[in-house]
Amino acid sequence: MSPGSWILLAVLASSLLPGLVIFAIAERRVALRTGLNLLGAVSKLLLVGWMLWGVAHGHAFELRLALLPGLDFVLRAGPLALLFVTLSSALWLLTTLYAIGYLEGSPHRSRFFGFFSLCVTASVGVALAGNLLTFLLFYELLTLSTYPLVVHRGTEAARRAGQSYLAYTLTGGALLLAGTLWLYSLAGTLEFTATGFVHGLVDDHRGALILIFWLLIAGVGVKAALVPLHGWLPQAMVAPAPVSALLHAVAVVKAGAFGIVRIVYEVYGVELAADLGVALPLAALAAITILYGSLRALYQDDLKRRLAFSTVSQVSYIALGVAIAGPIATIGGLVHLVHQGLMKITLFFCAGNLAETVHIHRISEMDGVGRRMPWTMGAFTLAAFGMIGLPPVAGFVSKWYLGLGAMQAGQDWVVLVLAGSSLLNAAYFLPILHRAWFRAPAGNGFAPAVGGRETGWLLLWPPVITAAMSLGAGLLAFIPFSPLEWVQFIARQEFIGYD
Amino acid sequence: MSPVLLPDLPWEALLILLPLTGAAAGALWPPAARAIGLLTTAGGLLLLAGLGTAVADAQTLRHAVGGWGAPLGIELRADALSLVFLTATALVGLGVAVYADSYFERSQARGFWPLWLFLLGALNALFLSADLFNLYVTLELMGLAAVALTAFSGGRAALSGAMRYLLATLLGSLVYLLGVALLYHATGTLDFSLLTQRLEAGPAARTALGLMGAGLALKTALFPFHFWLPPAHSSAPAPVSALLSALVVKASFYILVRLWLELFAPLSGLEGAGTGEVLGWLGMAAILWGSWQALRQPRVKLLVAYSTVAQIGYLFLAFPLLTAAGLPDPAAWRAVLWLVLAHALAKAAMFLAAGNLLRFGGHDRIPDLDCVAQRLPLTVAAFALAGISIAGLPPTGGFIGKWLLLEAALLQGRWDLVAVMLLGGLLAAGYVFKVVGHFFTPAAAGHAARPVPAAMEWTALTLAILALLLGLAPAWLLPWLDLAVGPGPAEAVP
Amino acid sequence: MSLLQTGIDALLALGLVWLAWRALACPDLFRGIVLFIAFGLLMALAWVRLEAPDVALAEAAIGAGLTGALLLAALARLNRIAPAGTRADTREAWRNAPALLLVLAGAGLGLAVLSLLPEPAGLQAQVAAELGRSGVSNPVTAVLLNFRGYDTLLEVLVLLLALLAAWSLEAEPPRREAAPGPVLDLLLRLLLPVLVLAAAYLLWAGAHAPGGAFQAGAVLGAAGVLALLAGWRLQPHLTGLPLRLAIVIGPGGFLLVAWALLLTGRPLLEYPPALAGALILLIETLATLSIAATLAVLFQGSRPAAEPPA
Amino acid sequence: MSAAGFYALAGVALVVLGLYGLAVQAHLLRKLLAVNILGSGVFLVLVGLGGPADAGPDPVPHAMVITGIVVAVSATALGLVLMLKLTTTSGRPTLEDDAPREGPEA
Amino acid sequence: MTGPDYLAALLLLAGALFFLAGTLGLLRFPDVYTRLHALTKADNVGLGLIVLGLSLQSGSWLVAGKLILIWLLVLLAGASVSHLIARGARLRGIPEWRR
Repeated sequence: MSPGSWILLAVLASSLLPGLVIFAIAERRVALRTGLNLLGAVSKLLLVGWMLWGVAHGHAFELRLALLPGLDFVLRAGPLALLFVTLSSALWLLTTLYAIGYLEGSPHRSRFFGFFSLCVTASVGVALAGNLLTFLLFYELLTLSTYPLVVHRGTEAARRAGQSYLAYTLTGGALLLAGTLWLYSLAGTLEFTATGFVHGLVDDHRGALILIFWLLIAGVGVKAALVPLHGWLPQAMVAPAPVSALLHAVAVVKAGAFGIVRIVYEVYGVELAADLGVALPLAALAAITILYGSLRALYQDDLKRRLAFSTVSQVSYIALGVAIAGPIATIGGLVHLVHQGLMKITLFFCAGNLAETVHIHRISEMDGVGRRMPWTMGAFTLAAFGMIGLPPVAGFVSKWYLGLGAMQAGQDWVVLVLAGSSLLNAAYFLPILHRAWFRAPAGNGFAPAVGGRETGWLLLWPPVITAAMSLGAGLLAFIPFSPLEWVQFIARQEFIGYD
Repeated sequence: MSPVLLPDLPWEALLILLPLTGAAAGALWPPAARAIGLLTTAGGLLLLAGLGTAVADAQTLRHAVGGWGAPLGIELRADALSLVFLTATALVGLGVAVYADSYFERSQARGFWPLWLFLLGALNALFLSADLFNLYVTLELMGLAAVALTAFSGGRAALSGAMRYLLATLLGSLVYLLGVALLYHATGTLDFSLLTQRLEAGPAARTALGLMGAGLALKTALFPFHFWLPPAHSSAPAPVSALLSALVVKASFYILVRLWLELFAPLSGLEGAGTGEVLGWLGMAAILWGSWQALRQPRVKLLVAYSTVAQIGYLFLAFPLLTAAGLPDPAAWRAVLWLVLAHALAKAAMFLAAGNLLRFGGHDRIPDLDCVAQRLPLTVAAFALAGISIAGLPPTGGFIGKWLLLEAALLQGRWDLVAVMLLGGLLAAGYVFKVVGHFFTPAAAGHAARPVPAAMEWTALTLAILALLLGLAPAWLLPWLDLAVGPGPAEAVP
Repeated sequence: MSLLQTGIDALLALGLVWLAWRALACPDLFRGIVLFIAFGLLMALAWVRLEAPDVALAEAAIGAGLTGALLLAALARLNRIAPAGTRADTREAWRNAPALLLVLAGAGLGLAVLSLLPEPAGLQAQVAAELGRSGVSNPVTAVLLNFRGYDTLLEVLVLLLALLAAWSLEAEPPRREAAPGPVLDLLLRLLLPVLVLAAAYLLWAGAHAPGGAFQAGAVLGAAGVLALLAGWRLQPHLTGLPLRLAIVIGPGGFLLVAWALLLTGRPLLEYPPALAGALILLIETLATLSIAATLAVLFQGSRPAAEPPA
Repeated sequence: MSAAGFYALAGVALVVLGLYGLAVQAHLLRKLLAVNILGSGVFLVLVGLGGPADAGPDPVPHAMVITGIVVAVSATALGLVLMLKLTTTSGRPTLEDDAPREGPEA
Repeated sequence: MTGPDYLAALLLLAGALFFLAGTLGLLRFPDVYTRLHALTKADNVGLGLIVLGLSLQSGSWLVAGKLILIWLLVLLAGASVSHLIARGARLRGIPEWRR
């Protein structure tokens, strides 16, 4: 174990240990719990920053522990892993702040924050996993640690949502397990490598490899909410807003999308995936998901459900970018991992603020709410513009690279999908903005603001910050350590010869 | 191991004598039964450590009881395989003993301790015996102790379950004994190693295999012989249910494994493969049927009991897996031993947790579990963690066991086994989370809650955490299992 | 072997099967039990014919005698608890399904048995060779108490366990039955010394002739059963520790011997040759006491009154 | 066939009878009788198979059968107590069907 | 065969005859009391004759003494048990058989 490898454990421990301790903390000891949470989140961010610096300068962090004969528990911090880790850690800090504000005075907060921390630990583990077994371990851990958050409210609806969540994700996990084992029995290794590790098998086991590919994709596709595996996501909306943020932006959906990236690039390799004829169907599936999700979103009146279907649609941009299998499209897909996270978390924070402050859950109730909560709706508007793909917000950058990459790879139809999706995005976001800003409030108006603020600081600042970050990621896309720059750094490693 | 630390004691003999003597002493002087019970159970763990170091040194320890040696006398044998089962016994036993100390009221406890020590002594004796008839006696001692413990609470369901269990266990032992009779007269010995040398394929060996296999399968509650298990295991007092599910069914399975690995599978011309195939099919049926039934149960303890039926099925999946040479596949057996350990710890934890729920709410109806997640957090954690291990989800011992078994099945191209295991895992997750989901929801009517002593919550959680830790330590533990199933017995036959 | 003897054996074997069938099939439960006792006595005869006199004694005393007494006592209690429950015409629903299967299985089993008959293997030679070092001259006692003494240790523990289990259940409160009159009492007074003497003889003879602790214990236990039938009860001050001591002393003494031998550095239950005879006699004596006490208490069916208050 | 053979085969027949009784009879006392008859059958096979060999009877099966008889009487005693207690609580000396147990505990 | 042998054979046969008669009575007599009556004949006289015959054959006073002891015990037990059965039957109100 190299000395630098301890940092990998430390990154995991920075959320795992506070989480475990928080379970044991009495409900009323708010200050201690908050302190621990923030200490963990900040120290994780610092550790991640250190690793970013190191990886950018050519360092490799790797931790290897013997688990099974011939199979190790491997954590490795490469550029791709760090992309997801950074996203998760940064958004965890913000989500934690938000959750502290959101859940103020509500019961069972120790349980909530404990699982919240476990959940982030698992998603960081998913990101850092150096082989498919380690990935699988954290992937399932993520499922298990999210479940208590989904059922947190303890209502019958929450219980059903939890059952449905597990039914989908555990079935996905079983498929992933089957694929992983099958692959292991053929290849004898599960180590992620930059250009995939299954080349040698293609002559003898072509059919098996194709089947395994779809097993693995189905496994991660459940979390990535690929149609038709997306059913759990809208149901899970019964959970509190911070949990939705976590599901959609920080951990779960992202882990699925990230899994697709890992499988296509580092298990199979893009060339092999194209050669096996699996890339195009995956792209098509992603395209279908994009359009289907947008269409369904159009017809939702429940704000969170509309956002959920929007996620179904948006996350598949990542899969699409990956499946197109060209370097530029890859950049578009990967950078959308970050951009979508920033924008979608903003939207959920805002939806949570509306629900928490003025008890608005439906779009039809949103008339004139922009006047009551200008900052919140401002952030919402910015993020919605990003989702539609208007420049200069981050979403534009993703779509631009996706379209460019598709054309470069000779897949012009993708541009049509992108255009159609953008139109649909506009069609389901613009009416919301119209209602919020340009219509008069119905009836008696909204509950008055307390103390001159539209809502609590802890509820207000996180969406504002993430909205600013979405804008920044678009405006400053070309400064060092911006998401785009980092993704190009990754692409240089995945595609030899690209610069 | 260094003789300085541990003197060279007859660990096997002590492991058997200590609990049995404790039982007799507890029967003689009931007021001291509790102290004797706790001390001897804990002492067993120390003795096991001694035995472990000795086995690590010598691989196989033999102890000729009475100094005669086989075939005239009885021999005790301790090797890695027996150690696996003894370890499960000692760990679960200690946990359950601590739990039972709080569970039973004072007057009841006096009756409990001698019976428990009888069970412990019988289990230890069984895992250490190398003599077929001696195994019969230990089986009976164990069976009667288990029946007595099942009926201990005296309720109608418990009595009925115990009666059914008694008849099943007696039938199983007698059928086993009939097989022993055939083997004895075919070979003139009862000792395992001598039998390995002398037994030849033929109608007697085949019939003996069938009889012993059937008798032990009945005692192990392999589908379709499982009919007695759910009523007995669900109606017994919680600590007893834990012992029954975690240890007692494993004891007859242990004998079956010994017989299979050392006697019958290596016997060429016995069509061992056919028998293995049948056992494998029954195992698969057990997984699907048991899981499905568990999913349908309205009460926690019944659900957990049916889960045992299903989990026993996994243990039988190794029988059809053979190496290229037609011998038992060590990789598969290693996985099964792992599952034995994982299941023992997790299932004990689940039953203890179920006992806490039962005490807390006065019932264990699943839809009426009233917000226990916040009132009994440790119990809920224990149940959930153990359940995750039972369902074979990472990062638990159950996952590692399932991974190893899946790997072995895949390498042999047994997709049927793989599919059943995956499906069984999903069903298991289904029934575990069916319960866990209700931990968070409030029930329709309020119940008068009864406090649960901390020791009862912590023992359940400790066992569950052990099941979890098992998932983190495979690299450390696997060599032991390799020693237990490795090339040893199968290839020792000339 | 003469034709006559073959005929007797064949008749006996058939008689066993017939009695077993009748015991299971006859509609009256009481009659079934009586037939079962007769079956046990016939079994004892079969053991004699198989040159197993020790087993014959054990079968007659325990298998037929005490088991029969236990069954009859249970039936009598059952009559009190649920008078309608003694009808035996209740049957499981699937009454005829397994019959054919069982017959087939039995045929297969019979064939396997026949295949072994020509040259069965055994341990006669080894037992004979080591008999001189065993401390006794009756080979069955040598096997039971020395060569396979460990089995016997577990076995007396099984008996103790059964009693503890029965006690933990407390089937019903003890009730005083009507005294059976002076004749039984007189018989008992005459018979008791004879029975004790017979038990002592069996115990002593076990070392060199058929007999031993189990047979002796059963005879002594039968004396206890008779006494219970005659309405005799233990004095209250004897039902606590003294009774428990009588019950535990057999297995307990055996265990203590095992510990003592282990402490002298010997393997489990290895007797020093010089002491083997004496140790076996000691163990058997204690076991006889406990077996007798246990069987008698089991017959009574409930814990004797006057337990020390919890 | 030797005399011992008769007894061994009679033992097999007793085993079959015992199994049949155990399966078919519902009354628990009958079931216990059946178990005892089954046991006697096993014991007969155990000794009968040894047969009267030239070296005299084999004492080891004899010892095993004595052990078995004691175990059988212990088990029978426990079984009888259980039966009585069960009858006291349920009113019937039989095992209930599985059906009621599936439902929630009354 | 010598004289005592013939005598012994005669005694044994006579004993067997008593047993046969007793068994017949047990099977054919109409009620419990009459059956008991038949049984005791077989037990007491039949067994006595057989014991006598066997004692003649044994050729040892010790064995003969043991045999006679057995007879005495059976006499004692048989009488007591018959009494108990009859008493039990009376207590239960089983009526005597009348033609």
